[in-house]
Amino acid sequence: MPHHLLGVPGSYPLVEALWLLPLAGAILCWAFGPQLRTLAGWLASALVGASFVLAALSWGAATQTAGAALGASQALGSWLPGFDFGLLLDPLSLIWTFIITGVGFLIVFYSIGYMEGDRAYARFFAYMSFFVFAMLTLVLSDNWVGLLVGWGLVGVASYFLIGFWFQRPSAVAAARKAFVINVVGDAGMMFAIFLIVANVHAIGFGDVFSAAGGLSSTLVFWICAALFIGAVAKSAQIPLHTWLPDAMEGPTPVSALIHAATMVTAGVYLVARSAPLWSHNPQAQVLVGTVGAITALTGAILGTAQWDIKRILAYSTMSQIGYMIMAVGVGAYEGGVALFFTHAFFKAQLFLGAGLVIHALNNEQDVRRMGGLWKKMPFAFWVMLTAVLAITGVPGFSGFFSKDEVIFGDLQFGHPVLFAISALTAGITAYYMFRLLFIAFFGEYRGDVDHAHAPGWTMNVPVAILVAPSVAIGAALLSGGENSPWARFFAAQFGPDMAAIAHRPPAISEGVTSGIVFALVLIGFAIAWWRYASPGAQRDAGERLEGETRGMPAVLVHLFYVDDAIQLLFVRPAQRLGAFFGSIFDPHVIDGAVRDVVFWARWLGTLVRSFQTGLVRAYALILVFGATCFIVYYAFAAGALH
Amino acid sequence: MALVPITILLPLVVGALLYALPRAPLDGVYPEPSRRARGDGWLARVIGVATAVATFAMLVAERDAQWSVRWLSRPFTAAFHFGATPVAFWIALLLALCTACAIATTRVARTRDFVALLLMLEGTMLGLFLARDLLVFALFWDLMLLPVFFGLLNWGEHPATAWRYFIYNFAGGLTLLLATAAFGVIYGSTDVIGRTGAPLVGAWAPWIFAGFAFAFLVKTPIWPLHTWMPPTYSGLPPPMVAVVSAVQSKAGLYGLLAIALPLLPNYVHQYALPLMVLAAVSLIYGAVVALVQNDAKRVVAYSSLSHLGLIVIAIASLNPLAIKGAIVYIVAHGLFSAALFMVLGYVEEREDTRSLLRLGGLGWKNPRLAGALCIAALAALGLPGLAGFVGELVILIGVYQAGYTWPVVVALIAIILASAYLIRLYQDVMNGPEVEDLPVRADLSWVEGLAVAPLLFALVALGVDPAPLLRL
Amino acid sequence: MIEFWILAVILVASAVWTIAASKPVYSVVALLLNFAALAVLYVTLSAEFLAVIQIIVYSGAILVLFVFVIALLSSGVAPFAMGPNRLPKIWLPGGVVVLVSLGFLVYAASQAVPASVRPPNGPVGAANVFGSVSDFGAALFTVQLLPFEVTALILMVAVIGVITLGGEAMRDAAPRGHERKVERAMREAILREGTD
Amino acid sequence: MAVSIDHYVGLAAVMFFIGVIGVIVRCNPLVMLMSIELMFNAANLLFIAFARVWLQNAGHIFAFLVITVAAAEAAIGLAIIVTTFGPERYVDVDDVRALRG
Repeated sequence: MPHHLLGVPGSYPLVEALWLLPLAGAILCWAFGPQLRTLAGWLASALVGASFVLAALSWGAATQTAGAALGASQALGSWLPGFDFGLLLDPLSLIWTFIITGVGFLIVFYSIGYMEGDRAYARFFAYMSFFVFAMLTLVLSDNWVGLLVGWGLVGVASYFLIGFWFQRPSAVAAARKAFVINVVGDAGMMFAIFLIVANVHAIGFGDVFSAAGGLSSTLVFWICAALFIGAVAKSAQIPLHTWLPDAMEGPTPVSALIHAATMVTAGVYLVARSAPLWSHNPQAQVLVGTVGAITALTGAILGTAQWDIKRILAYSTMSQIGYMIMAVGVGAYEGGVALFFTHAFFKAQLFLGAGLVIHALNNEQDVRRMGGLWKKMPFAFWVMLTAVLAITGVPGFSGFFSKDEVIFGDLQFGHPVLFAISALTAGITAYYMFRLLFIAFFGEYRGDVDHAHAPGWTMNVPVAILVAPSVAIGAALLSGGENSPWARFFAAQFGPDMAAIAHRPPAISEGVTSGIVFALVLIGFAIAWWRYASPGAQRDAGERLEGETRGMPAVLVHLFYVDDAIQLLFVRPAQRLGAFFGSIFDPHVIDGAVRDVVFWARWLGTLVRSFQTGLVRAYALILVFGATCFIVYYAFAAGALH
Repeated sequence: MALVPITILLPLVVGALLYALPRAPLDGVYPEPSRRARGDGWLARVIGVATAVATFAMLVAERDAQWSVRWLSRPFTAAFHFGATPVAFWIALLLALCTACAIATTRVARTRDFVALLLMLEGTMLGLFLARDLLVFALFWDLMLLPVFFGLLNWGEHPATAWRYFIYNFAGGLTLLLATAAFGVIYGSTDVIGRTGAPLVGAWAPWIFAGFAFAFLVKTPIWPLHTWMPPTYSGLPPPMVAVVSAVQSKAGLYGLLAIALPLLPNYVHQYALPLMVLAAVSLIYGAVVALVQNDAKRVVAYSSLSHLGLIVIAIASLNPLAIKGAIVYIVAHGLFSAALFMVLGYVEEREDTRSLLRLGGLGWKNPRLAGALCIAALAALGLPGLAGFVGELVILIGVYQAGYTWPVVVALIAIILASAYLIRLYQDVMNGPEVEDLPVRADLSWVEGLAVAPLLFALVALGVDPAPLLRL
Repeated sequence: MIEFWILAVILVASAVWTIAASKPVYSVVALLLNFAALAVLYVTLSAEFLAVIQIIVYSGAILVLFVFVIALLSSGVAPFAMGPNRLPKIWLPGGVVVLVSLGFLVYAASQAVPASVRPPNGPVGAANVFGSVSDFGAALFTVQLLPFEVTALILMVAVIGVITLGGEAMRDAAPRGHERKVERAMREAILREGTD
Repeated sequence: MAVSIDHYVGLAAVMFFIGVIGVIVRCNPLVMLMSIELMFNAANLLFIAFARVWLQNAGHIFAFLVITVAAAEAAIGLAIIVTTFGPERYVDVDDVRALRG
């Protein structure tokens, strides 16, 4: 089998350092936590920052092309023939590396202030650094097993961080749920790997992609489907999304980094990375696109019914990832990755802004107990406002460009229904994001914290830095259609795959779809304004919110009953079965059978025992009888008797 | 060359000496022993660890050596023939390591006798794994039951457990001995382990296979022959259960790999499906039962049932890749189950309970203990990057390659269940609010830390680079 | 010919008397008669050494032992009782078994090919003749040395057995038992609580 | 009619079975022991008769060994009788049932 090179070997050796620096940070913070004290935060951010610098330096190496090879690769070692491990830096992994190390650096830096005074300060940074390392493993790996290793490690890092405050039972339960659901995804990916190895006898992306043309389309569909189970679990897609809102039990920087910017987008990365498989399989595309679109819509609808500021953002994340998954599913890889890229900035900004508010209000997360915060915390207000404008897709802000590209991608690749769903979702997104902004920052303050304590500069500076890209990076990179810097950057990566997808040019242009979407956004904004920010709504805001809480439809309160269904269909039966086996089957059926053997042995013993009378004379008689039998036998055998 | 028998004899002799030497009379009772008794226990532990480390070193030094003395010439030839096969080498290393780690933190009544028993357990099991002769293998098979039997009888929670353990396993030993004798008579020699010879066929061969298989499956154990295991594992003191679950449960699997597979491949092939069905039942059965157990040691016991079922599936698939994976997983399971039992033992010593309903919130006061339990549990649930994952992945790839899809699906479901019960185990012990009525004792001491560290380190090392095991 | 029948009648009669006697001492006397007749029969069969042994060992040692025991047990108030005769209880199965066996035996013997007794290779009492002491001794200490040594072992075991049985009966039981109880209690305490 | 080996066999058989009947019927251990001696002697008679027939002194040796064993057995048996002889002053083997299962 010809080895298809995905990268130029050995052209950027520093990639190993880039990869391992956060691990060093994690080990140092973990081992020397008590000695480092507050230095742990600085150390961890420094090492993640250094990793970011190395990523920036790799720009040239990662985008180089040499024949069929794109980017840089570095061999690491091999378990067995066919099981070769290595690192790969190409445009796709470079984008993710930028976000992981860049946004990661800002958030770790922000945590220095946010986590101040925590009981396990150093441990937090150990986990955060470990997460960055795990996420880098995931995106830098040049094969599916390495990717799965990263996949599992980010899962466990996420588990640790969700359950970071593990004296809270809710955090413990949330962590457990997240972990188990993510293992469901891991199992799906493992199955994909079995399919791949059994048919291709290799695990490397390059080997598999070059062999993909020879595989039957059914097989490719099943590989894609199995991989997608992993993506569904990790990226909180329907129906395995329920862990993500619960994951907000973790500290806010964790929510910003893991459960908004990076880890939950791993599913997007997976589909984009496997583009050569998806591009040749329309069924797989429809599957992924549909799941993504439904998730986007469901997340948005559920987002309108939440009161916890982080849960609103969590459902918004779920919805946005649904967009991305839909985009990479239908084939709009550039668009999906672009939305990931911009979303990482503005969603991190939203979470960190929310973190400023929560931090200031002594861990208050219920928006009903906020209100009028723009006067108290103007900085947080501006941060949140710009981010909301970005996420809702107001023209000029970065979200506008990326979301446009995603929504238009549906039409471009021939999925009008998905287009309709995603346009509608854009309107709902505007409604719930402005709802959040209006309830929390407008009107009068409804809480009981007298003076909010101001965050230090270590928290404000990273947030301020994030504002710039979330406002401007879309315009800078994504404007210009086919010739945008973004499109040129990814031309070599996705060009052949996107060209392989059969599609007709859409009937309407991108400008028209932008107009439609923007109109829906305005409608969403208007409803939010009317319900929460108009002078009439402001007057009796407290009662109105209570009324809304009471009048919430049960189906939204119970989050479409997904949790209950999982509980009823899987968790309970497994527990019942375990209890039955453990306390009925084992002791009664299996041991019962053994006891039966014992019973019969004892019965036989009692029977034989009755011969053992203790009467010597009886024994003598039996002896004589036995001897006689022998004599008779030998007499017959000798032929003496006939 | 001469070191091979010494490797086996050393722990036996040191153990016997420790047992036979005169001891202090009744002065002081655990947990407040007298100074003299404490000193006696310390000395025994130091000697025990030194002995186990010495066997480890001898194993490494004499990796390929063999040693043989003629035994029987009629009705078949047999020899006291010892020498590690490649698989046995790793299991023996695991055994020496686990024994050293277990002895280091032994804290029971009459420490010296217990250390002596552990050393004899090591010696008999080394004899088993280094045996190149089937008859010697069968001999040590029965011998290795005795230390555990006496351990259960004297230190266990209930004598009935000891008898249950002994009768089940001795029944296996009996069929093993009968099968060995029949094998020897038909084959002409029992000096066959690790040799390439013609496989055994003929009218008696299926019965011989059945005898071997029964012994191996009871020992492993496989559903429905497993009911001796949960009480044994929960009843034994932690140091011994660590060794038993880590290594003794591998005797059956090693038998399947080193005896049944090379000598009776036709029958393994013929009975692959029933074997696989039983193993798959064990896999799911152990997992769902572990899900609802409230005794921490029972959770791990049932998880062992589940995990070892996976190895049997691998062997029954007869796929070379799956068998490579099985070897990795044998070692990995040894490491993580030993670590789990040892750490749970530390927890029980500290809190006087191992009920998941009573424990909780230990993580704040005992971060190192929590870390150790966490790594062990993560390895057990197959976290990528740790050795358990490598074993699972390679096994399942091989099984799938061999054309079996349903066992793979069953195994994946069991992996999901494993994550659920092991995370529950960890969280119920370490996480949650701190429990009022649990005594607060010191975190992992340096001896305890040093005792589990090698196991955890090996898990990480083999998880990153399992090549030495995969290339056997 | 004639001596055989005379001896046979004496043998059977004395044997029946032995098992049917009403007092143990009568049994012993009947048995003595039986052994003496047997010794004579041995002489007719050229086994003179064994005839002598029969008289010395059986009559002289074993039967004296019996008499001694009877005397020992009969000393004191009441004479040594014979005990019940339980023939009526088991006569049916016992009788059937014995008669059937005997019938088979006699029948089988009558069916066998008759072989007459050959004359000896020398006069009774001469040296090195079959059955003489020298002939017997040569065989006993050469070819049959190992069985001879084994009998020594058996006698040794018998001596030890008798000493054990006698010792047990003669020992004063009460204080010894108390000592044992204390010892066992101490051992159990050590087992239960340990020294470490 | 000359004396043949069959006569000795028959005589030995009769003696032996008288001994057997004695063991089974009598409850006095002393008489039982004596019956056993009868059986020994019946066997000895056979050994010696056959030795005479074949002119092989191995039969004599065997008879000699049997006498030795009989002596040992009598010694042990009598010792047992002495130790089990209770205060009721007569011995019935049916009362000694320590071997009952």
